[in-house]
Amino acid sequence: MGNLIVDGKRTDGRGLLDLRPLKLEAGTIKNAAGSSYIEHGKNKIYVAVYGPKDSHRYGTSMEKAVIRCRYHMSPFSTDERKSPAPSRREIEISKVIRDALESSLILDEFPKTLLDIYVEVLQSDGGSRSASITAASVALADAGIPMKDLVEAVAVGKVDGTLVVDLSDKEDKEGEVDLPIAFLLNENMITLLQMDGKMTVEEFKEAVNMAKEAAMKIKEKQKEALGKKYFEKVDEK
Amino acid sequence: MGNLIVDGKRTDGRGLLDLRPLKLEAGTIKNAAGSSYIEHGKNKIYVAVYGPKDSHRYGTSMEKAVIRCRYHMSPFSTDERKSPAPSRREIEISKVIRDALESSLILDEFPKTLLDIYVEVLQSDGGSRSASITAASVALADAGIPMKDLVEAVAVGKVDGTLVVDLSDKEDKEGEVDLPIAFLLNENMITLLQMDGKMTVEEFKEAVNMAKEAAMKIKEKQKEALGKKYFEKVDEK
Amino acid sequence: MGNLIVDGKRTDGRGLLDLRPLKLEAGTIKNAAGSSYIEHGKNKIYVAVYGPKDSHRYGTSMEKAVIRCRYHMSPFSTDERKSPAPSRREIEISKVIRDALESSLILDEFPKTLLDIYVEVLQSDGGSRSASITAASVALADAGIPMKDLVEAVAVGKVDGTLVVDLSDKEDKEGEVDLPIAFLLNENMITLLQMDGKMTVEEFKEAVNMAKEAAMKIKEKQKEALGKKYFEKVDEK
Amino acid sequence: MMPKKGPIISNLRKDQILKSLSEGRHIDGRDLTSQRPLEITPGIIEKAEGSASVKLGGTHVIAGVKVEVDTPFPDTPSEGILIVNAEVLPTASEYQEPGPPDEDSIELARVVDRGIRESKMVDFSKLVIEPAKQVYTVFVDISVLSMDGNLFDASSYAAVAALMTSSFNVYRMEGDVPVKTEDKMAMPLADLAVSLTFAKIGGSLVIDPTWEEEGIMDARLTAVYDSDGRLCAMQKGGSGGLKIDDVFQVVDAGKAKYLDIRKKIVEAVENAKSGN
Amino acid sequence: MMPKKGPIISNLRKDQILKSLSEGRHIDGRDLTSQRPLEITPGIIEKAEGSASVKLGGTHVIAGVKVEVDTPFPDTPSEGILIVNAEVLPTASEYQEPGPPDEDSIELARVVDRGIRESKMVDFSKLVIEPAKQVYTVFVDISVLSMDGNLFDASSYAAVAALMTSSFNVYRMEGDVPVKTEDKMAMPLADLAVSLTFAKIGGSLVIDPTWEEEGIMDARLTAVYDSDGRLCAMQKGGSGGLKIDDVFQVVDAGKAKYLDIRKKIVEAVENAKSGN
Amino acid sequence: MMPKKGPIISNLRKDQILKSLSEGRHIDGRDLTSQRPLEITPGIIEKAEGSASVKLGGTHVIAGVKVEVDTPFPDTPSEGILIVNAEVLPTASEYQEPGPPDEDSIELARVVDRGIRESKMVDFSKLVIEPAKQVYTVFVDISVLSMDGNLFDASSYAAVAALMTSSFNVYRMEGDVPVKTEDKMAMPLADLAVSLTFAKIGGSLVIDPTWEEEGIMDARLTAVYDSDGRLCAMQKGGSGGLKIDDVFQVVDAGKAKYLDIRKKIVEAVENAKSGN
Repeated sequence: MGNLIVDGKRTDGRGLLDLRPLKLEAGTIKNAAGSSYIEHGKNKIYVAVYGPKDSHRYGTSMEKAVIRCRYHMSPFSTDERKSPAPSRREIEISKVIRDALESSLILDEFPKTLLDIYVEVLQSDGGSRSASITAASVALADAGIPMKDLVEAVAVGKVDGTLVVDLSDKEDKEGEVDLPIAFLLNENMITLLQMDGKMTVEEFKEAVNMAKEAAMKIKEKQKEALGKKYFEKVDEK
Repeated sequence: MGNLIVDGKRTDGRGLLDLRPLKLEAGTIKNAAGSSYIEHGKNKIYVAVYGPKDSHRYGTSMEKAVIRCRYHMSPFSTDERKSPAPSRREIEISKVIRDALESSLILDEFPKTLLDIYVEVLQSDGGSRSASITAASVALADAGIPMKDLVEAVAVGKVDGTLVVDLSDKEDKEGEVDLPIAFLLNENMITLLQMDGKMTVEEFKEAVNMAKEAAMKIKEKQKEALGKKYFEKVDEK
Repeated sequence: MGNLIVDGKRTDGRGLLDLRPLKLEAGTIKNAAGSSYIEHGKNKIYVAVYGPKDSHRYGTSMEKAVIRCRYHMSPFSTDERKSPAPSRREIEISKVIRDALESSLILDEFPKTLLDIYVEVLQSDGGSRSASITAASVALADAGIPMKDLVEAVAVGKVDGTLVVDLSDKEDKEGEVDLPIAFLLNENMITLLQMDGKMTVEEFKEAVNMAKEAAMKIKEKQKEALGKKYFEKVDEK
Repeated sequence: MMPKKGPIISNLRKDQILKSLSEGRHIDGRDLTSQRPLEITPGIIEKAEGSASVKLGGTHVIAGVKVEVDTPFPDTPSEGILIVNAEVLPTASEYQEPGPPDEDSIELARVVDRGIRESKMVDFSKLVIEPAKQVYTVFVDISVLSMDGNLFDASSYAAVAALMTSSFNVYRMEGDVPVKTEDKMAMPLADLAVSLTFAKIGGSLVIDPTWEEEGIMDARLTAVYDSDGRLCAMQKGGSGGLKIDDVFQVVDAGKAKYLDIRKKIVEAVENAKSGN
Repeated sequence: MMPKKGPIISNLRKDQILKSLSEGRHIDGRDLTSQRPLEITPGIIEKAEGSASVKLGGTHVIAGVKVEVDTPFPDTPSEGILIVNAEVLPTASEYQEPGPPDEDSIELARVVDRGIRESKMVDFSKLVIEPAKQVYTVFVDISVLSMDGNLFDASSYAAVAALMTSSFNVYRMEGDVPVKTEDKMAMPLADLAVSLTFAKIGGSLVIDPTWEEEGIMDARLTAVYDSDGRLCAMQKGGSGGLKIDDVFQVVDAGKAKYLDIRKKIVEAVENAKSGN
Repeated sequence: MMPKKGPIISNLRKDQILKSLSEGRHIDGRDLTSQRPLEITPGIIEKAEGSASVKLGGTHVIAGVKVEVDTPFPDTPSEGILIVNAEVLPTASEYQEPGPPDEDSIELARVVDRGIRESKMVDFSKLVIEPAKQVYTVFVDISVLSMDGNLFDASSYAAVAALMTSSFNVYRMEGDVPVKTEDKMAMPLADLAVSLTFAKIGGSLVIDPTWEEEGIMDARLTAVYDSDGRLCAMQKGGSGGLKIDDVFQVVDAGKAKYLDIRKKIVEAVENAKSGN
């Protein structure tokens, strides 16, 4: 402990509550029903949404669209080359991303269908699951899936004993706590919550509130990306 | 050869025809249609039966229930940790267990259904396939599958040149012959028979007869286990 | 470069345009709809054709039979033992063989069916994909699948700077170019073409013409094999 | 990729469960803050270096510990290795197909792993034979025999109790080769992780959900506490969300409860040890 | 897990087969104790260290032997290694899907393996380059090209004949590294395993069942004999049972028959060797 | 094994495409010998040793290069190793299922590999740390993000541009162990492979087919040229055949065109390098 925060500044110069640079685009993949691209820190992630499409497969429901989600990292996305086969980490993250998004969507209009969300991490940095959720929600909106609200996610953490927002890779690895959270803000809901590392119950509550503030900022970026796509389309006419 | 039998006693103190301690229970798994638990020597094995359930899967039959069987060892069940993926040995044993049980059952009442038998070896010792068959037959009875008779199995073997009943792990590994056999006693039928090691045709016949005697003892344990479950249920009322 | 061709003769004594010994048989596998066996150089390859058979599987077509093809090498077929699991090379060759054969066949009489072509290489030598195509076409004819013409394949190559026909294993490995080609001769069509190694456009054209001459010779062997089977069948009556 | 099919709860049954919860009772009669009967039996697998059977209501889980030696990871040359695997066996329910671990089994293993790892329960620095050369690898394998909800807590208790009763053969380096000795060492432990799982069902927040309750819950939240009551791992599950206030209520309720469970684990372990 | 689909035998055909058997004849005209024509051709795969083609009626099997060097198993430092694999190829019948070995292929490989291993046919003590360091690993791979019943015997004969005609390059240790020499050694053999398979169909006990007969049989019993007529491996197959008396009849019938087959194998091997 | 399902082109659309081609235009308005807009952006993945994004019309491909050290293959002790993998991601189209590489992805990887390898573009003799002991292994991984036809050319350009902008840490042997240094070396290159793909559709031979065009083509032919305009790899695809004259026409047309593409690749690489 000791050198990740100096004079209230983090190793990349950010203040405790600052987000890393975040760039979001909607409509990035030709064949997809909806798609997006996010750069958040060094994360570079594409998301494509396909469906809802009719399916007679085992596992569909008479009551709603069933969501499938794959979070996948390209072999060159990490410092050491990653095997292209899905790791246990990728399988778990695919599941929690699906769980983080489902409650934002209104799926009962689409019984007996499948809705596929494909996340491809071309380059990974701290907070890749959070960035994936933020981007996937934009891709779902781009696909016109009815939703209650956008979902945005960010990792809060504890570094040198201090709570900070939007962990970098270095902070994630050398810090004490990593706490990724996703919000459905207009319902005051948490749709993803994981935690690694030790903190008191009081610290935890403070961290959640910090994450919520950050999520509000991210939501603006989501709206911008969707607005820009709509605006440009009008422009093209 | 030489030190597995001393003064007519085996390394664990048993006589040539003695079974190892054997404990059997029926009705051990909540969700299963039928279930059982066996301790035989150091073997500790659970069996669950599910079905018969309707299925449109490829492989079902218009004439009878089709049986599927999985024999599986938990990773901690052996001296060296076992990979959880099914080995070729486990796949072969799954097949011979299925073949050992099928002829005891009356399956033509259940066309187009599947009957699943799942065997989990929590701890393995000599004769784990035999103990699995003995337990699985109890689980099938517990599930109410119509049957001609219970099936019981035991390994006979040759150790220090002498035929003995119910091989221990040490006798299996250091002895000359391992001969697991399953019986459908009221039809005088053999439903499993495998052999490794050298013996004359005459020794083989003697060994089969010894196994049959042992099977009769095991059948009593099976009946006890089923009776106890029934009795306790009545008791609970 | 330098010792693969001496005085116009190749290491196995052949001239530049000579084929290796080639033996073909039709009707070699009991259960198959059509089958064949080829020895070409040291290649020893069996082909079995099953179907067309009705199928409701995903992937069938309302317009024609769908072909499936597997090219597989037995573990003992190579100098070093080959793992029995399909390699990426075998998967690619399965695909190009399928593509090489399909255009010779008239498949629109068989909608919603599958036609399976199984190639087993018991011993491999240079040109095993070409020999497989030559043999598979005979097996398809033996199965009575309607066809425009037989397909035959051969590898031409460049060795010591010279173009030669029907590369041996040694020439394939030590030479400069390997160019396997399959022909549908009566349509003047090429149905397989792959190339490894460097040659000019002019050399390439000359090589194609040399391959065509060789294919004509191979076609005679195919006809002989089919004729012989027919003749022997008549003979048996 | 895709959520697994589970039991279908009829609307009638669903209404019964919700009504019971709204009256402050689980459908099995417990009050909302009580766990089902918990039975922890360490030491049942003699061939394992440590083991425990845990029954939590109708859920039955076995954990086994095996210790092997291996080269350490390059970035942690002076630490032993922990590998947690879980398999929901096809014995557990009719919805469980045999095969490689599905996403539920993988999530289960990873959450149990994080609870153990992040609580710093295992002292990895004492699992070293020779730094950068050979360390102990601790495998914790979890076999779920019977499924009746709340696998996370049952599996966590089984893993923790198995580790607490583990001992294994010491290895000594002879040149570059690790050689097994007859000496035994106990698993080096520094803390104790206690997992507590809550579910949000209808308007109620309840502890230790049954499988039926999980079938109709909005969401689930698992919180793992160290011996000082600090949070050391969390995992939200289920396709619904949780109000922020619900989350805060869970972490408070867990903190009020964890010492009870901790005591049950410690007692079971001590009984097993004194029984030896 | 689940039995594989095979050909459906019509009731008419079934009746024909049973009637023929009850009159003392297989449906192909053989008497009940006669094998189908057996053709054993060793040496057909020049790239293999040993090989054999076996045709038994319409069943056609190829076995190939490859020899590699590897470290021995820790518990048998002074023994070579034998690995038997089998693949029922999709060429063999329309019911055989391509893919990794199914339970039938695995059982086939393991029964052939046990016959060879338990007869002590291969002298593993002579397959050692340096004890505890490097030994020979003998791979026997079996490719079933065509299926017409009784794969166990056909595959066993092919494996045995391939081993009997195998020879391979000797390795010598140079320091810790095994180096291939130009010297050849023959596979060290000490016995000869002969497999015989019987089927119980209706009331009849018959040798060498065809695929059609296997489709309607109650059960199958394979017995493997060493050179002295002792049993060294057995495997019962099929979903039915066998009366104890039937089993005794099989082992007696096999003992009366095995020398005939042994002779055919030995002759084929000697012809192949003298042909070289 | 079996061809993959792709988009169904309606008869109306098919007629439109064919009519357009017969009038000398792709359906997107290009003339028959013009590629779609090509955008090559090297260096987009900072964590990779080299990378490039390639957009060719609606097709979007990323290639990344990673360099590791490993023992060389026994038959090439003084050469580094090249491994090319490709995955058509499920993002690319609704017909692409997630899972291990299918035959299309495998063919794609192998054709890109052959173009690079056979053009002798990478100088493997300079990828050696110590002969017979340690060499560099160059992984080229291709992720197809978006599918609109002609994956072979797009993937090849991406792989080539990624290699041309690659540099990596030098390793030095310390005893038997390769140790990473801070020194960097550029990928050693000796040539440049340019891939060109043509399709035969109806009676027309066209360059750079779109996905729709591939859906109705008879066959495809990819030819790869080295810097001197020699052919160094070819691959015919598709279930139809090509007249011999068509094949000759393709290799001539490719030779007339390859320098244009080569120039675009070189410019993109130089821009990226000067941008650093």
